[in-house]
Amino acid sequence: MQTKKIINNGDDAVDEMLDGILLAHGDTLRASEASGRAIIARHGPREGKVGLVIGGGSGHEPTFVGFVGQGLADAAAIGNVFASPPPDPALACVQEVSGGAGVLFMYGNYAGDVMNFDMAAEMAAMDDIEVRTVLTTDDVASAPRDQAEKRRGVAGNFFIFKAAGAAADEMMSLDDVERVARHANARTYTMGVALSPCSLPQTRRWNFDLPEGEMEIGMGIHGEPGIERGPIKPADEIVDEMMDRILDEMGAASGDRVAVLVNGLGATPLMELYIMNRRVQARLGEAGLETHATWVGNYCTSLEMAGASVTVMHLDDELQRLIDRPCHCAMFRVV
Amino acid sequence: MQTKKIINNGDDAVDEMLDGILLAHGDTLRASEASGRAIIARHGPREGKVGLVIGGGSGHEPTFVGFVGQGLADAAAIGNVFASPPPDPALACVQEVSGGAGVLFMYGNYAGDVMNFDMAAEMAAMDDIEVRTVLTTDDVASAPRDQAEKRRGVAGNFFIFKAAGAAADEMMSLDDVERVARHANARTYTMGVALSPCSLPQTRRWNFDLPEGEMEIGMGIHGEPGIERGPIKPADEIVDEMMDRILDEMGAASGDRVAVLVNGLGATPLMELYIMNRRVQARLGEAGLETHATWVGNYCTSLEMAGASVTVMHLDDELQRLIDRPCHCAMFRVV
Amino acid sequence: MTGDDIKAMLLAVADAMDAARDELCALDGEIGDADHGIAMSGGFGAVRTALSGMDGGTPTEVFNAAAKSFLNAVGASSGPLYATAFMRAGAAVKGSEVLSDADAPALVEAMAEGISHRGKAEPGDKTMLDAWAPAAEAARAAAGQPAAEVFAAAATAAEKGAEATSQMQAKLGRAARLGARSLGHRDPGAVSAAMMLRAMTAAL
Amino acid sequence: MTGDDIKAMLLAVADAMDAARDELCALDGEIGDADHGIAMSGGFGAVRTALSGMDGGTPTEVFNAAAKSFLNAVGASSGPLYATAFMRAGAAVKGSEVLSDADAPALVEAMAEGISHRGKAEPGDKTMLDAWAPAAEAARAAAGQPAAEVFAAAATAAEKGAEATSQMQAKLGRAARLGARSLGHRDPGAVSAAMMLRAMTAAL
Ligand SMILES: Nc1ncnc2c1ncn2[C@@H]1O[C@H](COP(=O)(O)OP(=O)(O)O)[C@@H](O)[C@H]1O
Ligand SMILES: Nc1ncnc2c1ncn2[C@@H]1O[C@H](COP(=O)(O)OP(=O)(O)O)[C@@H](O)[C@H]1O
Ligand SMILES: [Mg+2]
Ligand SMILES: [Mg+2]
Ligand SMILES: [Mg+2]
Ligand SMILES: [Mg+2]
Repeated sequence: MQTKKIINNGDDAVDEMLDGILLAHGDTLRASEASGRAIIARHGPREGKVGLVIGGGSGHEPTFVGFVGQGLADAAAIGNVFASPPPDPALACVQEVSGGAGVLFMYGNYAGDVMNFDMAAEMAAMDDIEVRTVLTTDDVASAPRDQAEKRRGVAGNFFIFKAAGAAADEMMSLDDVERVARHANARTYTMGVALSPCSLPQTRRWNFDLPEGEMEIGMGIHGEPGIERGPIKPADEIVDEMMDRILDEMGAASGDRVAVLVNGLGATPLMELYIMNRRVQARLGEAGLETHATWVGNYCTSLEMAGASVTVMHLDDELQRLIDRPCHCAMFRVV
Repeated sequence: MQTKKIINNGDDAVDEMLDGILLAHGDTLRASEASGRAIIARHGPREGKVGLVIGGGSGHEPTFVGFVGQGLADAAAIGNVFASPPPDPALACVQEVSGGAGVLFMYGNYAGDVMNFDMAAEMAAMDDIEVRTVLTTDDVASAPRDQAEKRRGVAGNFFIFKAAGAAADEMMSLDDVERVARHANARTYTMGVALSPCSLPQTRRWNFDLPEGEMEIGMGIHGEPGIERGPIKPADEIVDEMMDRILDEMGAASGDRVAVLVNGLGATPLMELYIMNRRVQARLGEAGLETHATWVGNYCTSLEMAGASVTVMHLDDELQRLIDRPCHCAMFRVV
Repeated sequence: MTGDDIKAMLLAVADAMDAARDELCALDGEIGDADHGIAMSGGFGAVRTALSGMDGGTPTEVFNAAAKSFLNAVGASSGPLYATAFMRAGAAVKGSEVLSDADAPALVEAMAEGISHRGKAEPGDKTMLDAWAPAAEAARAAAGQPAAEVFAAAATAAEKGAEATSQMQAKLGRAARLGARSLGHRDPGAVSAAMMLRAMTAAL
Repeated sequence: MTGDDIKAMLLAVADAMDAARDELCALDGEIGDADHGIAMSGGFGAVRTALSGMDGGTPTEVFNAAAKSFLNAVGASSGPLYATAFMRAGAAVKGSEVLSDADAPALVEAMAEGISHRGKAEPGDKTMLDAWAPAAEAARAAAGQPAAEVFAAAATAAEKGAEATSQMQAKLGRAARLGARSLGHRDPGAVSAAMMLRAMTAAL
């Protein structure tokens, strides 16, 4: 039996979604003429500004397309579900947003994305556009600390893109935007938990098996296996496991400030996310940390997967300023 | 076997959620000292302004608490999951937001809510605060047209509250805010479809049965049975059934303007909502209607139910102005 | 019946509602929103807490305390309905420290009236009133008999009334939009009403 | 082998990938993200469309058209890997209108090199290279034999290589973080590589 989805032909899902997005948000977004999978901010790119291009597979909405807009990303290259976009839309993004000051590619650290975006960067170099790349690697569960560069990029993208987008919006140089992006990535920590699987529009079968009563801590946003599977625990215990790890990695001093994202994977109600936030804040408070800002909601999803992640960004003055800077995207605003 | 939820004790879920909400959004929201279930906008209520109090059962977040803030509702009375709040928090809301110009209660048309809010209104009258009530009845599937006053209030709340909140923010009189609220309600039409059931935190059992491969058109946001159950259809066919009914009820003339909400019930990914929006806009276009504004996302949920609803508000100049007016709520902003 | 006897009756109801919680949720799931057991057991849990913390008290004071605690814990449909029922019962025996057998029918009738007043349901609408109205009638008919007989007659009538709701089409409450689809299902509020009267009877 | 023969081989692969779509998705679901069958059948579907619209063409032109259409339809990991493989194969036989048996090993070796160059995998990392590297070796060893024999040897070696991936711990790709949990599962990319070579062989 097929999983339940409100779609037409599964092969058309991504393109029909983009149609629906452009119809809803035509005031802030448009498609590139060179590629319907290159979505450009109407009010972002400009002369002399570093262009920020993000992207990756579909199925994580509002990541990536929802974070395109003034003050955040200038464009997103959109792949098939859970599949990196090919080089062409990424190249189209570069050409649309290049303001003469260089372009930064930012995306999660996955083999397919690296190969495709690298090919696009090589093609852009032939057009004499300098493209640099910063990979996000915030998923602390996905590799040990001494191999942090192998980690996956997950919901922390939100903070890392936001900081880099604000830096570009401040008209920083490519060197500085790249420095900010690397710095933001290094100070962003995410842990996730999955409760139920997702299914692809084209197969409509469950991507993996997560039996009744069980959860998996550390599972990736495409269902990549995590670090521990076992019976579902109370919310506070789940959050404690996440926060123990995050606080340990972060090594913050009492009095330091953080930004928090409690993110739903798709099928988990806001009620549960806010119950998690209650414990997150208690743990941060116990550690003497000050929460500067909190976001709670579905920011980086895995189709209809149930579960959630907690991201903490360890702020400093510069990151705080950049996180606070207004931005106007179709699916996210800071005012 | 229990359904999977990230909660602690089910009986504490609502209060722990509110703790988490206040921790995340303390700059815009606070709890009344008289009742922890009365959530007040920090920047909304003021002298001479009609106070707008909304409310109802929990489990529909961001409805109701997420729509409290400057320019929208001044307070929300929060009940247990799927249960009207008792009179006390509603009365506390009235006392906190009364600016001398009267208070308007707005909530969905459910027997329990009516009884509890009416009791609160009677108590407020003893304090010499005039409270009037406008019930929302936007769910066109829930009663035939000649009994429109018996219909349930569902996702259309979003538009109806928004219009009334903007009217109060414009410092309209109680008479006028009430008129606007009734007018907004009369011009707002919602149809929903459910794909899978939800479960209450206290029982952790599925609330109803919706077999593999089946959907139910017209199901209510607490799982109240709808008008037609059958095999899942393609997105375009589902939307067509909804839009046929909505367009028929609305009776708009070519050239009229509308606002659109494509709302997820909790477990349905944005991808599917945008695919629906594509068809919604096509149907509106065929009918010669102009879409002034579109919102897509989870605005009125039913815990982890999968499904979606489409709401169309038939605008006129006044409603358009009110819908466009800026508001600043914890979980919703217009800028 | 002293205030303490009324307390004992209400505490017995609290235990009965805890035991029936899942059954009532399941009944409500068929035609409503699956939470009636939560409302009843949660509401009477709050009554239990309030009455446990209460030293002495007249029957009227006990009913008023029950009304208030039930309402504030529950809201929903049951909250105002039972809060009004208890306040009416308290008002019906106002001034008495100890109730006689002759007060028993008045208590049941007052509760039924409170529910009818608050909910504005008609008999046959498929609500808890379809248990409470026949219960009141049976209690009235049993006037003159010992209180235990009066309550027993009311409970039996309520059980029959609750049973009969499965032949009714809902006109009020969440099930109202079901039309013919509500046939064949008992109304959860009517079923819990019968359980309540049966538990009260047993506690006498 | 003319350009049309190459087309026939690639169209046979497209049919094979359609047939294996669900199996490859299921394999990918065990250690990856369950979409490898979609990528391969979608990618070769695009190749089919591109080649069907192509009139004539040299082997190099056919390979280049396949590379471009596969890449643009798919992205993912498979896209750049096979696009590079096809471009290398096209480059290896550049200038020839008709390929001889002696060109067959060069084709397989070029594809393996392309995959190795693009993916930077080492043998034993549990990727499609663990099918392509032994395939290239077997093709080289079969040099001098008819093209059909060369491809058959490559396919057999790739099948063995794919089988052997179940004993490997993943070092690259989505499965890389699985460590020992990837043991016992074949790599989906290696399995589809073997199917590809087998379909090519059958089409010759
Ligand atoms: N207007 C009414 N009059 C009398 N009883 C009512 C009325 N509306 C609802 N009820 C009763 O309330 C019961 C449902 O109670 P409950 O599930 O606790 O509340 P809710 O409907 O708010 O979820 C119904 O089974 C019915 O017996
Ligand atoms: N660096 C690499 N070198 C060679 N093959 C790789 C590499 N990374 C991944 N692969 C292959 O790609 C396959 C997965 O392809 P696919 O599922 O289509 O893409 P994705 O991993 O992006 O979902 C793996 O099974 C593996 O064989
Ligand atoms: Mg993939
Ligand atoms: Mg309820
Ligand atoms: Mg109920
Ligand atoms: Mg894959």
